[in-house]
Amino acid sequence: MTFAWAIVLLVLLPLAAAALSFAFPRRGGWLAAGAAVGIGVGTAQLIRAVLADGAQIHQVGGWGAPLGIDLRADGLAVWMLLVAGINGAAVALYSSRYFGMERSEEGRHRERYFWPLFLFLWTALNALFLSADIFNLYVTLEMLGFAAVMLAALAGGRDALAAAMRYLLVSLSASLFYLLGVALVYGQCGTVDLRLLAAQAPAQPAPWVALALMTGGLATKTALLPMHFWLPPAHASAPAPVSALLSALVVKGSFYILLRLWFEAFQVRMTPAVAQALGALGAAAILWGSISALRQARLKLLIAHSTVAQIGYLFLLFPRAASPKAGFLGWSGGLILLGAHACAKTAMFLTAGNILHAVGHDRIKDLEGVTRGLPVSMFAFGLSALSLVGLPPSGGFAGKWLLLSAGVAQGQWWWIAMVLFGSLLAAAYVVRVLTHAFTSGSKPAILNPIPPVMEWTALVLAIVAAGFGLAAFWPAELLRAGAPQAMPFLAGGAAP
Amino acid sequence: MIGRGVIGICSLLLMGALSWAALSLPAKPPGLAKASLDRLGESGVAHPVTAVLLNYRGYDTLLEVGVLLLALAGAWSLGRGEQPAENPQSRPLLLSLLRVLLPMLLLAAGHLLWIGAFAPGGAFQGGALLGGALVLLILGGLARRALKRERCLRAGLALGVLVFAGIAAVTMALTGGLLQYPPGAGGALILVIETAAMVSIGLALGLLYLGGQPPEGARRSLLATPPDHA
Amino acid sequence: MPDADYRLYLMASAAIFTIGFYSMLTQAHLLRRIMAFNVMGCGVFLLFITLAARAPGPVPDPVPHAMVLTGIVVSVCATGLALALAGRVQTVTGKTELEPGEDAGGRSGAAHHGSSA
Amino acid sequence: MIWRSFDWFLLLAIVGLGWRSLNDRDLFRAVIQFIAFGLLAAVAWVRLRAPDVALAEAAVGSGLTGALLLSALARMRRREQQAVPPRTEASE
Repeated sequence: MTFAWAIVLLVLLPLAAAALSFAFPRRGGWLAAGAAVGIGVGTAQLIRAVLADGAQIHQVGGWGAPLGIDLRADGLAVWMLLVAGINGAAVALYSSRYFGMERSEEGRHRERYFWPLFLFLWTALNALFLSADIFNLYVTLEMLGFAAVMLAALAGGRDALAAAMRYLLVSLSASLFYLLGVALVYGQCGTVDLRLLAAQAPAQPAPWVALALMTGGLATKTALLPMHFWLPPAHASAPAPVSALLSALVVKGSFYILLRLWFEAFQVRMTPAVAQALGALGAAAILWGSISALRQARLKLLIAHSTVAQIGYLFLLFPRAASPKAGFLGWSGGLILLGAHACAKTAMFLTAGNILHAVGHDRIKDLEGVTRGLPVSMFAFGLSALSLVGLPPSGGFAGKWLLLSAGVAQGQWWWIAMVLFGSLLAAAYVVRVLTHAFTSGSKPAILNPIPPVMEWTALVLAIVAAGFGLAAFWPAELLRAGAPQAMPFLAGGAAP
Repeated sequence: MIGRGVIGICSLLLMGALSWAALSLPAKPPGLAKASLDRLGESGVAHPVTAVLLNYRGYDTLLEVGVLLLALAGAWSLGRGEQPAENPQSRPLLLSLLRVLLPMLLLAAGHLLWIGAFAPGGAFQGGALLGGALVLLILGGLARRALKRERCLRAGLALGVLVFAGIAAVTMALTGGLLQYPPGAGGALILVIETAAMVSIGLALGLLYLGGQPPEGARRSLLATPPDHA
Repeated sequence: MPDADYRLYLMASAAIFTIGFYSMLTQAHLLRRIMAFNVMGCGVFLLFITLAARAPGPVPDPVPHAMVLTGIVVSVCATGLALALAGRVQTVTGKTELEPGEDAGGRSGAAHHGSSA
Repeated sequence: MIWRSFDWFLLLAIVGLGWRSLNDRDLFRAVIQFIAFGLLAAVAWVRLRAPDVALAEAAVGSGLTGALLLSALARMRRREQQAVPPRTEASE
């Protein structure tokens, strides 16, 4: 029963709030606040239920899979809901002031449309994390994609519109690849339910092609190298709170489906070769993303390229968790890294928004003296950089440490070198920003004052990211509590 | 930029893989045809596709009605669209056509909605006809006043999502299951949902034709494209 | 009406999807790329419907039919949205295609910030 | 035999129209071919015993999408003719 009401709070409430905020454009902020409170309560209840009783299932309409759609909350789903909830709430709080700063007709227009699009985005994320049905996941994926693209276009400039157009075309094509895979799976197995697919463990050729199509589509949406080209322009040219949502949450939606496919529905197909290939792409993304982040002249582009690199880290989860030895270390490490990256990236983009608004530009070499004008924001940037690089006691440190431990246990030294080298590169690009910002330049050229809420929201998230390593045992416990039966080696760490 | 040749070769490989996979599927697929017919009696409607859309997989449809509203909100977020230029020569023809076509379209939409319970048809097809009717009205220049009443349009557009989500929440309170209709009430609830959804679908599909928020009269928005009267 | 030769339909679905995909990558005009998306979608729908028709029993499987109906509505939403966005792109940049070099990201930052003061 | 050749004809026409609609030089003709493509797809759905989908495809996939494409094309042509100098900012 807890789960049933949590669904109402997590999906129906934000959906209704989105529709209402479209019907009553002036009430958007309040509706979002109400939805955020509801989502908070729902997530908290669900976490308690999963920790107490393990994974929860709800059969929509009472039909049950395969005929109906099943919703499911396990440790992984609840962890993703929590990450989305924290970042979503922070962005909502920040946006309550951000869009109001511009007192023009254009600014009002933006604010009016931000709220319904934002609420649709949140609905889509929550529905995506709860769904156990690959066709239902397609619908949530489309909702997520539309909302993300239109939020990215909200900035309205030349760059933003062109980037959003490209993002839309890429996203739509990728969705069709996924849907084609769903059709093949249905033709072979007669069901689209993740758990039933896991039980069937089909070995015919069609699911291989289906899996390849779906992985291609989802990896494109996650912006895994070499399909990352659309991400930096779209993420960098969007309004700051939107950039935060895109980098912190949207790319993780499709990543989550990849985890569900490879570690649950088609677990039998998870051969070492596949795991190593995905991991190798991740490693390449770390290198390419970090090096191009180093070469950026603008802060927002630097942060966007850093997202490409950090997505690479997430894909290191595949070779680490797929191994029967120490698989759970890699699994929890990757997912803790995901949460830490989300919080750190949101904090960074929000900080970048503050800088951009305060000094009117985000050219890194002209940031001298910014720290004097925006001490809270720059402190937040420094703390989130701590987590991005992976210094203790940050969440980034905990995640990387677990990934490294898994690598050590599996005797894969090459990957360990990769993680460490990536951290060095990350240190290089954040230090570049910090040295410029902390140099006491000629004048702290602050043009516009920043509302305190916008500075402190970024700081709180940065503190979460930076201090998260101290409580890293908790998400590990959560992930273990509700691990699906299809992932036995993840739950116990024993060989299957 | 990758050359056309490389893309062509990749496409041929893709086509080969797809054909191979599709042809390797079992000739008698293990689908849900039997299961959905066996339980049709419990669904409240007699047409299997409607049963899947609004009962077995009604949750998909709920989210999809949301996607429709989202698409329209997204299009409106880009600024105001344009009233299509009128062609004074074809206008009388269009108007006389409308006089015949419009009542027929509305009747057909209602008919499709009603027979959806036991025959091909339903909210989507009915909504598509409504959307078509709205496009014709816009083309004939007859929807100008209606398009100015933005508050009503917004309410009508949101109606489908709100009614659907509301009924989902009520079913939760009554039966403990999301979209699990109380025994015997399925048919009626589905008709209510479909009616509201049809109105919203029709409005959304018709208004997407404008390519943005309905054009404003005197007051010009900053985001509007320069008005061009032919 | 005798049953169709479903293998033909399966191969046609692969061909249609591929044609759409190829044109999505090779065409530059936004309108053509939006149509290419629709053609790709049609290929996917053809696969679903053929699978439904092959189901054993007197009537086709209604579940893929419902999925395709959902897919068609999502497609038309996507088309409307993409056309509106393409229109804005043309108004602002004066072009009906995307420049290949824009990814390099020479200019960035939310452009509207420049004007706020 | 008749049905078999009908299937061949239908599918070849669909594939051919799909290709032409995406590769025709003239955009207006391309859109018209796209609409025809959608209508033939609706015939294929009838042939595959999917009347619901055929109805939706004819009304939405071909009809409304076609109308959207045509109006978008008209708008694009008009903007091209006006040849407004490209504006750099959304604001004026």
